[in-house]
Amino acid sequence: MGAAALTLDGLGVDFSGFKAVSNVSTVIEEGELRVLLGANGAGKTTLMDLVSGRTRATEGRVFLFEKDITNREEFVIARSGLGRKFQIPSVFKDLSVRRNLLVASCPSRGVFSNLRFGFPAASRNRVEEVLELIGLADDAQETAANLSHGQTQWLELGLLIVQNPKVLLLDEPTAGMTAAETQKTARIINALRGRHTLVVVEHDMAFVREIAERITVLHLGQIIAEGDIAHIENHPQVKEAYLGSGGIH
Amino acid sequence: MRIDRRAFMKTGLGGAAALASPSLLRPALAADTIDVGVLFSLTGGLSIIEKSLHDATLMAIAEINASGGVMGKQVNAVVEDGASDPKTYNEKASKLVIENQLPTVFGSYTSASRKAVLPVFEKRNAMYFYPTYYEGFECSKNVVYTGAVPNQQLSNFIPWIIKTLGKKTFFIVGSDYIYPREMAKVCKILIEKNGGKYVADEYLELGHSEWGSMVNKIKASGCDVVLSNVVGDSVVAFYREYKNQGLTHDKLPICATVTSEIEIAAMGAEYAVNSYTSFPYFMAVDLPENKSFIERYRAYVKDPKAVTHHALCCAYFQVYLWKQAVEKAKSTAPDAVREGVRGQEFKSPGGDVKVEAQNLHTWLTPRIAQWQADGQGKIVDDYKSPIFPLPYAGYGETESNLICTPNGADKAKLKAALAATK
Amino acid sequence: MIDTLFTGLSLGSILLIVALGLAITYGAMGVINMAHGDLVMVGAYTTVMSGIWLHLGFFAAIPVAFVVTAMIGLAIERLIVRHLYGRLLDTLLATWGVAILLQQAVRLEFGASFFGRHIEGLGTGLQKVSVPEWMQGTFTIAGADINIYRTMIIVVALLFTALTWVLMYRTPVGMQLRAIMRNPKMAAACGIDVDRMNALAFAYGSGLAGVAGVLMSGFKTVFPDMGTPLVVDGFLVVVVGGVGSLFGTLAASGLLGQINGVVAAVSNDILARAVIFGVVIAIIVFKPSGLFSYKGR
Amino acid sequence: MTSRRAIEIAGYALFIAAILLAPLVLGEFWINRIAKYLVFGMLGVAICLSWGYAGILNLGQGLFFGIGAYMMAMSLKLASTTSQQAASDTPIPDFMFWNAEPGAEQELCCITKTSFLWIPFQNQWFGLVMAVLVPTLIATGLGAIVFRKRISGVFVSVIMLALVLLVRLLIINNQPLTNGFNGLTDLGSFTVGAVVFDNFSKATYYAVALALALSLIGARLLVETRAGMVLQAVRDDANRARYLGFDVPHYQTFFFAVSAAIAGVAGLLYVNVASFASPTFMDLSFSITMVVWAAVGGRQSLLGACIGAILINVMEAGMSETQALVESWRAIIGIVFIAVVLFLPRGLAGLAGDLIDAATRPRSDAAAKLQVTSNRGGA
Repeated sequence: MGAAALTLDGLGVDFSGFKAVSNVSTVIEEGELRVLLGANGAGKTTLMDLVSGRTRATEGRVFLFEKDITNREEFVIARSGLGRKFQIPSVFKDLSVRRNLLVASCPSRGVFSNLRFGFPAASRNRVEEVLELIGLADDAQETAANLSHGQTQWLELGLLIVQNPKVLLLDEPTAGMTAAETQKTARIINALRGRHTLVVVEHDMAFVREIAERITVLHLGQIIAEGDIAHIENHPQVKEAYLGSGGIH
Repeated sequence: MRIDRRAFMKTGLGGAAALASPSLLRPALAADTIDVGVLFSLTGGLSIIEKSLHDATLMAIAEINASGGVMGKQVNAVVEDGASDPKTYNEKASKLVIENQLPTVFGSYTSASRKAVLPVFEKRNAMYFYPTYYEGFECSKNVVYTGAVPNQQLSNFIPWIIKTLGKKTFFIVGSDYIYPREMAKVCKILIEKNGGKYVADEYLELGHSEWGSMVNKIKASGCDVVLSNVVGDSVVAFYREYKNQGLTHDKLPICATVTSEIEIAAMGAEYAVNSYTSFPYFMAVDLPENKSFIERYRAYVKDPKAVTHHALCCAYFQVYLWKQAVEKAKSTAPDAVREGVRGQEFKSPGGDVKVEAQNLHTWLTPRIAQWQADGQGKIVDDYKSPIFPLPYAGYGETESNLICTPNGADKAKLKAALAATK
Repeated sequence: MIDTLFTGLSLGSILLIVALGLAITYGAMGVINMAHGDLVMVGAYTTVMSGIWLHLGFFAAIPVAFVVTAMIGLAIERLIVRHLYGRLLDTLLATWGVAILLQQAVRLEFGASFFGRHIEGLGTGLQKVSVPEWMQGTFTIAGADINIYRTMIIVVALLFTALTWVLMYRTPVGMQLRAIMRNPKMAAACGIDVDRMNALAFAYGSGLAGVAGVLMSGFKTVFPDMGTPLVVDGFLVVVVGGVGSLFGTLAASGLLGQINGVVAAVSNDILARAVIFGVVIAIIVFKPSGLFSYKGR
Repeated sequence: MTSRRAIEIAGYALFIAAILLAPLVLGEFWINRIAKYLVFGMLGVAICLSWGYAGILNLGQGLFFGIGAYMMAMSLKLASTTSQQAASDTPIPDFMFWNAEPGAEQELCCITKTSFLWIPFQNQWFGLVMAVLVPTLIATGLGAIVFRKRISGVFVSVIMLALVLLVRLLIINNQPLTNGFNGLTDLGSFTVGAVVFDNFSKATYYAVALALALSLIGARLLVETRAGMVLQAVRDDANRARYLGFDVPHYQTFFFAVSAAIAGVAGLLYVNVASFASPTFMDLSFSITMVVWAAVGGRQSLLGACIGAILINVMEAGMSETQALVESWRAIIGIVFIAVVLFLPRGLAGLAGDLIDAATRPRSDAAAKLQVTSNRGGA
């Protein structure tokens, strides 16, 4: 197994009394694909917010490889190699699909270093590859606003792939997708395996089975179980926690 | 538009032409008429006053045309809208002077708009007739100033307040721009000269209509007279707040330099009864010329309740001064008009007026009126004859020692005057 | 001292009565109605006209003005604003055009001046509103002379605030409106006639402007451009108070009013105004959501 | 090189050629008038840059225009004959005399408490530079605070609105320094060697036309750079941009500052064309009017916004000078504003774009960029 890509150490947040996430510790290794499981309100998205700097943690620390990224600004965290996909897909809706990806492919991030025309061949090629990968090559000229929901999801994935972060947080990448779309998404994600360390929040067990190797189960803001599918599915606490929502199917 | 059909048609076409191609406007000049520019705000905040100046000007032109015009030619008004904005004023002035090549323009109410058009008239040597009382400190050979300057509103006012009313402690209040500040300056000189004193010199944003705090201050100041240089729509709010806070003009009169029939009518006379204003013209001036003037004006604007006021009166008679100047000089050219207008006299609704040959300002008769319940002023004190206009009175300018001369403001004297105040 | 506090209170009440309508149209409906100030102007002119032509008294003008401006507001909503929901800054531009139109309509006496007619009470000039004798003066509390007219404004402003609160929080209509504020789509899904509710709310907000107009007409100057500065003040109050929070608007107007009053008393009105702008900027920078905010549209 | 883009380039070329050749057919007055409108066109560009591309609707652009104007006007005021003949060693603006305390020393350093601030402006180039520098710095400072705090949409608008009114108030109130409400009038002319930029001269016109052409092309190229693309991305979804590692406030501040600089240049040019500066440049109505120009021309198109500004002003001039409309032209303008917002949400440029698209083959890359959803307003 590789080095620790993402390390959470007693991470937690306290919204004036209400502990949405508390004392979460886990180590995600380089190249691993980790699924984050949990009922609504279990704190999955909050946990992602804490890791990606959207919400400030009140306890614990976050390490990206050796680097301490606890409570840094989003763009700093992003630059140090962490990408995030949102539950509600967010892309640049007034730009064409290709331009969306080109923006993500900017070789530098600063204003002044970007005061130049065009993109290096490397980024352009990368963009074309990714267009193929996410299957939007034919819609490259389309304005993102006109894409279907599924396509928008893939475009956002594409942005992340172009951004090429070490660690990728995916918040319900299949939310609201048809079975077919879900399949395709699964293919895309599987294609990312190995190249990126992935953390995926998911409800859809079919999809989880499709991709998961290691699963962490959150309940009421705390980790109650961690292991492979079989381990999780037979975990008493998990069963109990899920009785309300009818257990895992 | 309230201009007669002929002018309407002609200038209407002219204007339309200006739209299509600027150069087409020439014929309007070639025609057997004398064109003059009329430039007041017909839109925007200032139109509340300037519309009436506009009407008075057009009325004078209509009258002149009715009585045979100037040198046998009909006078044709080219009307533009200053839109209460110096930018527009500047642009329209350029149009009238350069595009329409008009040698003479009547216009402006505020100093700000006059200052904005001045460069055009001076660089292009055209004449501007300016009908409003103003702060002085200007000596342009391209402007004929027919309104009052500070010495014509204050020279008798302050002494009269102190001696006749027996009020010695002044609270000076004004709108925050140059005219009220200059009036205040001249007031202070006169107050001290006449053995009075002032306890405050306060200003309020132009167009500001919230007087609660200021009137509180007046109450607390221990003054026994308020000298108001407040202009425009703020005036109404001021007088109303004054009474609403229980102050009465019998005990603590407001003595104003700008409050005119317009504001009195708007606020309701009950708020102003027994307050005073100093102006060279009031509706109440008891002259046959004035009586018929008021009637003619009301008929002209089709409003039986319309009021006349100082600036309006000037806007009216300055057209006649221009007429006389043209007829004397036998030419409408700017230089001819400038020379022709020097020393011109006219029997205005406000009595005799005369353009001072030296500084192109106008001799006017200072009057003090006490406002009555019917919204009219009762003239309680006045000069028997017009007095000399001294635009630089603030610098101690006197008839014998003029700072503004036909060759412009005399810098050396200016410096001397300032040094003298050391 | 009492004088100063009272002045501050009065200033606050004036801001309040102007901002109240905006709190509905902007706060609740996400429409920046730049014509609001000119609806105040229309309210003031309604007072003038109803005095001249209907011989109505000052107070009788209040309901008339409310109805007139509410109708105009309804027209604005039906003809223009309804096409612009969700386009906040476009509503600003369109209603700016409306503002110009209203001013010109009054100035040109609804076109009559073209035909050389004059309608008394309209036109470019200043207008007069006569105020009942008993309101021109003061009464005394604790040795301080209190301005009757301003007291009247304070009372009316608070009354209408209370009325608005009741409408918003104690009636089914209000509940529907608040539902729309929070989530129009959801509200529509729940069978609320969003279209109709918007129209009603906009009309009500405009009506409040009319009431403000009547109150202004009695102690400020009535002329076609009187509205513009008012809308700015009202708008600042609503934003500072917190979009969509009635209480925020109340608090903000009170706060800004007192600041204005105190600063004006210790220094002068010009500085007071400058300070107000400064405070507004500071509050928005450090608390962009306003003093008392919740998520609106 | 798609046809869509070819047409766009042609449009720019045509417009620039037009404004450069205009003097050949225009009379003296129209040269001066159009010069003023070209300056307004520059404001259109500035607004479009911050509103259309950065999604920041600035309701206080007049602040930058006004400051630019005053900086330039201060220099030209000192250059005016009246100031030169002030009968003292240093030139002194006439208004300072009647704002001077009795007995004050009659030198620029100390005639009034604050007059020393004018001293460096004796060099016209100082005024020129400050006219661009000061607005840029203010914008940068503001951006650093406002955008760092992630204030956006209408709140930025309100801050700018309050700020411009605040500055206006202070300028009017500080009469000894600024001549208050009357503004700075009776100015000299900017002079470079033998060339005197008299406000009616062709030289001044060409200076303005050139400045407009440059800022138009410059701005257009700027939004074509990677940074420009990122800026539009930020406008669409600041959060996504952040998570891609872009320092969003940097981009917003940079383009906000550029827009301010253009407005500053417009201000200094206007002073040279109209030869006066006035606090009314900072009236709320003027700042809103600029935005309307941009909206009419097309908030998404620099050229459109520019032409929109010029067009509306020509329209206003034409109507207000048609005697029949002299009192009602404003009402018509009001109707136009409403109509455009309702029926041409993307302004004239949007209309043109659609027509061109209909004519040419659909959706080239450029088209995809220019084809933007109507309800863009930073709200």
